[in-house]
Amino acid sequence: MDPARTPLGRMLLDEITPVVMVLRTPLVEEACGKNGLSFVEMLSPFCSFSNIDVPVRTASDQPYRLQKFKLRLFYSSDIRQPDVQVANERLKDVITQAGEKDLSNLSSELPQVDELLSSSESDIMPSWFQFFNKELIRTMSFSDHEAFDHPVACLLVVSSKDEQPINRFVDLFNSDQLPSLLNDGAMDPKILKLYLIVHDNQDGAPEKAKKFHNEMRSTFGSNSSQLLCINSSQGGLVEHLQNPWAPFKTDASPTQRLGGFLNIDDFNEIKKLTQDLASKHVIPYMEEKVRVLNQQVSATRKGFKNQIKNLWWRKGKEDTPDASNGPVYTFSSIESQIRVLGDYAFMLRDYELALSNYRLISTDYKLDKAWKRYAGVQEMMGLTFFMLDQSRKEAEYCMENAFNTYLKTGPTGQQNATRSGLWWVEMLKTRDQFKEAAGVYFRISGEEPLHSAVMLEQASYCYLLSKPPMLRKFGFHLILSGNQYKKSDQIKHAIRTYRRSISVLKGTTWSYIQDHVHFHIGQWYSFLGLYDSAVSHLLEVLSCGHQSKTTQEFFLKIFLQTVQKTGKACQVMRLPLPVINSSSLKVVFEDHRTYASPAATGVRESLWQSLEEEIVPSLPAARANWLEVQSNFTSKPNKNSNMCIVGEAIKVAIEFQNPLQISIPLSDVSLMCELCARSDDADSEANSLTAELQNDEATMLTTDRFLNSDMSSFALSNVELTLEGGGRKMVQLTVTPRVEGTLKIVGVKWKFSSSVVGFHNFVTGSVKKIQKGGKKNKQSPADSLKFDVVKTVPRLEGFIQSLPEKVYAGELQQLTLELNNKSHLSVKNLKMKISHPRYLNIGNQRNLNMDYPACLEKKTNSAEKTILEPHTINAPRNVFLFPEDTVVQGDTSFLWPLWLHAAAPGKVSLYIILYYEIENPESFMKYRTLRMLYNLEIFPSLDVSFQISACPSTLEEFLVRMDIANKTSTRNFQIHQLSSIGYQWEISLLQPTDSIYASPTLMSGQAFSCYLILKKSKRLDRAEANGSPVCSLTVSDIQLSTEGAGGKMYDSSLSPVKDFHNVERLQHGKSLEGDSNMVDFVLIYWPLDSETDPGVSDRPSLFSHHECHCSVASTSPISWVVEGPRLIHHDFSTSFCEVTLKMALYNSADAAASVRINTLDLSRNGDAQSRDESTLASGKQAGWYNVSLDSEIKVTSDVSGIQMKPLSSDSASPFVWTGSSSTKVRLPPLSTLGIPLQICVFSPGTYDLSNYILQWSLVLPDDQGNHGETRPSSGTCQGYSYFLTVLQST
Amino acid sequence: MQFFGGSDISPSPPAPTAAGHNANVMYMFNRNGVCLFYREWNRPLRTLNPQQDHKLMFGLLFSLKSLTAKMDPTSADKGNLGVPQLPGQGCSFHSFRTNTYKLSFMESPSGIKIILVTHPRTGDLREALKYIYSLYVEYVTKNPVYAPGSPIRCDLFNTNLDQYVRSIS
Amino acid sequence: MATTACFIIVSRNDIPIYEAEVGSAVKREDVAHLHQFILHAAQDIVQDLAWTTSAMFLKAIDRFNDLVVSVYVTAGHTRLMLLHDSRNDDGIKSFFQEVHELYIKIILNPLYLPGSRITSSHFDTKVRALARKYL
Amino acid sequence: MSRASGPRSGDAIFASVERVNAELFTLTYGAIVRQLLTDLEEVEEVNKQLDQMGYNIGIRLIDEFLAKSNVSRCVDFKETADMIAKVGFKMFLGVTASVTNWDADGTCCSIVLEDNPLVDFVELPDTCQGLYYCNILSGVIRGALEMVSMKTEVTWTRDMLRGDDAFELQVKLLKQVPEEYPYKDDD
Amino acid sequence: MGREVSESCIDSLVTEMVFSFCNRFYADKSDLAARRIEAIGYQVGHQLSERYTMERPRFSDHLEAIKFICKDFWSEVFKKQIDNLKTNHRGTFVLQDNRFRWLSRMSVEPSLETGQEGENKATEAMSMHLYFPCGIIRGALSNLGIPCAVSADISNLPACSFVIRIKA
Repeated sequence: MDPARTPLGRMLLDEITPVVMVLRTPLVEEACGKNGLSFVEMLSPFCSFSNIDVPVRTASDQPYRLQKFKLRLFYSSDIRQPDVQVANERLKDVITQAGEKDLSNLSSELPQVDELLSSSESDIMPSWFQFFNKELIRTMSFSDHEAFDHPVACLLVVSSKDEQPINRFVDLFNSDQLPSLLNDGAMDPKILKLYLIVHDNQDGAPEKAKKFHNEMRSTFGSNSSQLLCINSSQGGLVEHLQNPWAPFKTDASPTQRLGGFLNIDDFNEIKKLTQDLASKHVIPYMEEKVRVLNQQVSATRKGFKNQIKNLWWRKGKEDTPDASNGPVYTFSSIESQIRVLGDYAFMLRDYELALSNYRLISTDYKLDKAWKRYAGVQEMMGLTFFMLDQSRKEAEYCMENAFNTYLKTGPTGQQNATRSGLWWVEMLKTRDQFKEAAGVYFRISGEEPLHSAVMLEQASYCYLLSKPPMLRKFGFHLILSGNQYKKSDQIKHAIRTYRRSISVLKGTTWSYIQDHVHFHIGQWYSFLGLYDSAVSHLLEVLSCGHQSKTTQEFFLKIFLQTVQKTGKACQVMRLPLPVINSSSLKVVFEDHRTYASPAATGVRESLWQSLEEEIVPSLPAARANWLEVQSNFTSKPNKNSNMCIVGEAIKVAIEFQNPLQISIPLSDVSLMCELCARSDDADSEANSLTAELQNDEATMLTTDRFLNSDMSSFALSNVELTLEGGGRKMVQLTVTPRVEGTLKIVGVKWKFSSSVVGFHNFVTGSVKKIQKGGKKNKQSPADSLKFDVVKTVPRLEGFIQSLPEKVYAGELQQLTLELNNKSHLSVKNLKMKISHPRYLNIGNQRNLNMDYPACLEKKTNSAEKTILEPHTINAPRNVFLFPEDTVVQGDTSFLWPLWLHAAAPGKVSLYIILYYEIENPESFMKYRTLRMLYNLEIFPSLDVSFQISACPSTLEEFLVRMDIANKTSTRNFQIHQLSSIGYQWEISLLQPTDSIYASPTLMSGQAFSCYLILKKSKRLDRAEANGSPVCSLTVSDIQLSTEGAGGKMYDSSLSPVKDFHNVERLQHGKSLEGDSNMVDFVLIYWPLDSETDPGVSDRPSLFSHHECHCSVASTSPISWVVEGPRLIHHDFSTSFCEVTLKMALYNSADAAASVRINTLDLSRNGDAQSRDESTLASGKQAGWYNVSLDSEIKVTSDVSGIQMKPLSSDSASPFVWTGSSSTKVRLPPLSTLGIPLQICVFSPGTYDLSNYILQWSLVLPDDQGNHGETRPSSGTCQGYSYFLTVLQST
Repeated sequence: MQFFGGSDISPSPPAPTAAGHNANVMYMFNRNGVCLFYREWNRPLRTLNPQQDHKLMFGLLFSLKSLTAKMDPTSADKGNLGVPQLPGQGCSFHSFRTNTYKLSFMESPSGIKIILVTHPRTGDLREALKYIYSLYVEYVTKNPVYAPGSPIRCDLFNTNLDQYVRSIS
Repeated sequence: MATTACFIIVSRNDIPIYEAEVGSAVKREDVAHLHQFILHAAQDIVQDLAWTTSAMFLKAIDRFNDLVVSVYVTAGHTRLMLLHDSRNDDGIKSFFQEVHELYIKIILNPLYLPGSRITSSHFDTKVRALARKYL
Repeated sequence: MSRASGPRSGDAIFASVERVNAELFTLTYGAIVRQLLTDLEEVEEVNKQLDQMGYNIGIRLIDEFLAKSNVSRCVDFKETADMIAKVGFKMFLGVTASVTNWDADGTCCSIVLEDNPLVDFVELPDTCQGLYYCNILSGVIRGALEMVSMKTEVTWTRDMLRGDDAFELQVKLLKQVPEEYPYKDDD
Repeated sequence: MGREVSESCIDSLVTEMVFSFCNRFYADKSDLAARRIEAIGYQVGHQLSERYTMERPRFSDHLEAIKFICKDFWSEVFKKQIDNLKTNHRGTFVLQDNRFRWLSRMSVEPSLETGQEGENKATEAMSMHLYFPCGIIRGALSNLGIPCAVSADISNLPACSFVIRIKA
């Protein structure tokens, strides 16, 4: 497009135009003053011509016509560099005014990015930028290093009222009020002069003026003298529709009427005057001047010779006074003339000529290091290129060059730089190089805050306008300028820029940026007293975990101060402090299920349900905590909401989280609820009304109301807490409905540092659903926060009295379950289930009021065995039904005994479920359950183990080795008694008690072991006789210590010992009716010293250890003994000696066995035999030899001396088995059989009758073959050694 | 065989001597006795409905296995007759022959049983069965849309099987 | 070593997922936001360049006063941005390359969800070590 | 059954089978774990599901293992456990595992992995404490063993992701289930 | 790192994943299952592409990226390249793999008695296995800054062609 039409073009045509200096007498001003105008002002509107149409010839006689043209009129007094201070003041005012204007829309809505982008440059940019820039440029005018501001002509004006106007004209010019430019020789004092006489028609007819005019013509030449008559209109009431002067009156007050006395004739006069001022004088003069100068220049400088000369000459003069702006050039100097030539040409639009001359001169200045002038020329070159609209590169290069060079030349240069910068920017803008333009703006921003603020802001808009828009840069520069505005306390502008920047910075996660912006806006707002806006912004920076502690404190301080300034207690939706962890939301309420302790609520619902299965008629599917997945809502009256009871609190746990490092105080933490009462309720409409209000502040209203009004339909708990830095706390809140209806928990509210109230809506912070096992739950969080409040029903509270947390293993304690019924209704049909009957068992009413452990003592203090009736040994029912008639009346409490047995060391948690039914039929719920949870830690006390081995000497007798170790570190135990429980088994001591061990007590860490004998009780035979399989357990006790309990014995066949014993048996998997080879042991003991470690119960109690299913069966089910004489006197002289022996076989297997006895010949059994024996000894019956020895030692002691000799001398002394050499017998299960044996002895001596073999095999029924039993089904045994001594009878 | 990616697991099938169909029927059972697969190439006589047929076949194998195990003179531990065994436990038969047909049998430790009924004159098919097993692994267990334990419906398996069985002598 | 060096990893959707002041200068609160501003603004430049060149290491793409912004853009358009006042480009380059490798390890951690903050302390220490080594 | 061609070594098989880039495998598994974590929020549940998936995989994988390793009988638990460690891990994951800590009656042992492709690049965030990242492996072993009629219980005793020096799986033989005759003897 | 595992590992893992999501977690809600599976693939692709582009310069245009997927990426993952790449030059690309590994063993019986709904179930089951690779491709591309939609077509097994539509 035509450069002249571009903004820059217009600017240039406006600014770079010939200057006319005006000299006038006061009377002239007076005349004009009548119109409220100065002389210059009066003329100015008529000095710019849209189509003046003057023919001009270029230096090279190319004709062309000027259309647009403009003259700039200045009083001589104004033709000098304006004072920077003043200029800046003016600029400042401009900005401040603009700021005031903006104040209105400060509180308006933030502009959005997209609308910024859509809107055009003009309406993005504040309007006053243009004006500001123009003013800025003006402040650089009339510099001496460039010529376009130098007056081209001088207009001398005299009023017709002056005396001898002619002389006035002369001394007007001669008076020393000429501008410095003319005086100090910067420009040619010989200047084109024009003479004007002004006549005020108010002073009468213009004859006198005409006369003067003629005189002037004669003196100054005809065509350079003019006459102007003004104020032709009488009364000065002329109205001007569009007032031409307005733009030129900076300080125009609208009331004052301008040009009141000027009528249309005056207008035309003035127009004519200026018209031929321009066309007849100024332009021709300049044209002429250009021609003349051009000739001179070409004479001296064009052509090769001249250039060389010029060059050489400049090299010659090395004396450069100051580097900054080189030598002083007088108007007569060729350089000045070239510059003038260039500028004139430029003003006459002869750009080629201008350019060539600028080129010429710029090199000179460069060589002369006249930097300021050089820069000036470069600047003009750039503009010329632009106007020629050719080689943009060149243009920009020149501008940049000019810019940088100016910067090199000190402070004044700075300003010039700014001007050229502005022109440069315009140039770039017209070429849509906004990015670069922004860069230039940035460079001219400079030091002075206000100035740079404006420049930076303009830069930012350039980024916005660049394609594609560079929003982040936009934001950044807005911030930068905002800072500068703040520095030059233009706070309103600062806020404006910052707020704009938000539009692009909004939603970034660049935390520091966010904080910076919001914090400062907030601060500034509060500075302006707009506290609400301030708070709203400060809120954004509250949760700044990433900032340093000090910053956090600072932010917080400012925030709270601002809040105080607002005066009112401000309520904030979504207050970011503290952070509320919505996913942690956990609602616990009690419908038909109630909880004895908070611990109990923590347990998974599924676990409770599994326990409840047998108790509860039909398992309803309400849920204790809505995060759990549930599918079937069948038995619910209202599908999508839960149930709670009037007067029973709903507990809500929610996690508060403190993102800061500083601790924050919270108070009045409570729930926000809506309760819509049933219509038949008293204050229904009030509540239903609240229920309708859905939006936030509505809820905060209602909640407030409910908090204060004590007759509200529900009660809320109120919590205070302090969150440590970075801390998180679960907060327990409750709401207790007081009337029936539907209750909705809306959210939570809290007061932050007792000044700010924050709200959080649960539904808004809804957590996403878990999806387990493909099951989708149909409930939204909102539903799960809705409750049907139903009429009150009785609720039992229960606990176990004095249940210890820590006990020692084996301890047996009596406890009491206490149930309290707070309501007035009574409940019935109590049922109860305990998860671990092994540890906790239910007693019966009887032993509630008997003293323990005395009640367990046996009546008769004898060790005789008792028999357990079969029915007592069946498994303990896992659901305990309280007696039919048990009813817990209202407001009463109910006791029931429990037994605790610390069965095994370790931690165990006991779940107890109590079921009860409500005793009025129309109650909404038929039943409720009470869930209790207790955790128990059990320390090891005594470690007991039993080892059973068959005893060879007698059948059906076993040796029991009992090892006891005291595992505790502190406690000593008194071993009291041992009971065996099993089919027909009977325990007894090997020796009398006192001889077993020194003391019957066991110090901590001490261990000991002893042997006992276990034998079949005789009653077996009878049982066998009548063929019925044995099915009754017998208990036999032995007292291990005479001390303590007054030698009393405890009866293991009484509950609770019996019950726990049964559980123990079950615990080990096997059925209660185990086979008869199993025997159980119960060891009863108690702690000796009453000194106890803390936490552990010290109530009088027994300890019992149960060892179950000790198998008496040895590896082979077949056992036998050879019975017969040990010592025989026989007279061998008469005959050999026949000895008959009896072998008693016992089959301990539950299957019939066939046994074959092979007697071997003595000759054939050699050392191999004995080796077998030894292996036999070491292998099978380990640990029984020594015992059997000392049990037999009395018998054989006296003869041992003799008997060994013959053995050692000749082991081959002959004896033979007589009778059948091998017998086969069939043994029915669990039976004994006697087999006669016979040997013949031929000589006295001691014989070992162990040379026989038993081969046995069990006859297994097929179905048991695959049991994978460890016991073999067949085997072979060596005979035991049996020593027979035969002596020669005398 | 590209499908095995150069893996030499599967024994290359014995070269077909006489072209033509020696195979009559093939069964495949899993450890639970489910008939995963039944395919017949040549079975003129059909008396029973499939269920009974499969059941009978499985029963035959089952008892035969336990019998053979029972009669095993070498092994020390005799499972009682009819007492179920672990797959691969004790001894195991791999084929028997009647005057009209030959039944070859293999069982993987995972309890997959492959039964191939062929012309009585066909030779030792143990390797062949192994190969069929590897076909099963490749085209059935590795078929993403095959649900373990369900009857096999994979034509890739069928085609490869047919092609191979045709080559059995 | 650079006196000022602010290192930020920016995910494709312009979210800073890792920030560290790795310069030798003592960390000052009041410049933290300035650094962020500069780097944040610099992304406008990166955006232009990213699709025009295929080079990963774009050195000194933007400056503010005496601070220079160098960027390393991965194929996934994750931007490793460094604001620095030192001038050793190849040092910076190799710093970027090694951090990139560390970053990939992070990315490959299945439990790290892309675009979320990098919290691994191991990563942090490694990065700072590299900074000491190269910057 | 003929044991002419005895079991083949894991390395031999691994050399012969088709192999793929381990990263694909590792990352796929990782992605699955993460998806589960997001879907079923509770770590316990994730462990369970991973184990279940592993079990299903084991059921499928066992046959390939048997076919390729040419193992013809898995009756002895000791033997089988060895197989799995020496051959199984090698032929599938390309890593060797060792069997240790046999208990007295040979029904319980540990499979130890020094190297485990599943956990390359994995770092457990604090939110996932209690997660057994490799739980799928235990499932696979359980499933595979069940297919050779060994009911087992497999639990992690060491886990590198939790700072241990190796991965250790404890395999406990509960019982060996013989094959039952599936049909009712109605006729 | 040239680490490798047996192909059966990834095969069975993918198989089981699809099975679990379709039949266990999201039984009867196949759309949800599909979304999850796709998401898993997306993450994998996302990571892998980041990994495999480690030492290569950024792609300056879409086609380059797609080519990368067809060549380097595919052969890293499947040890072969895409066999055929077509595009309409308006943001749609068709990648064809003549023998897509993960489907090479997939087969159902052109069943006699299962009937129509059986057929549908089979095809649905098959299509479920396509979400994973589709997700991988989408993840890889979007990590390279190319948001797109990916679908697959298995009208003629074992060939499989993936259609990529790049979001403008």
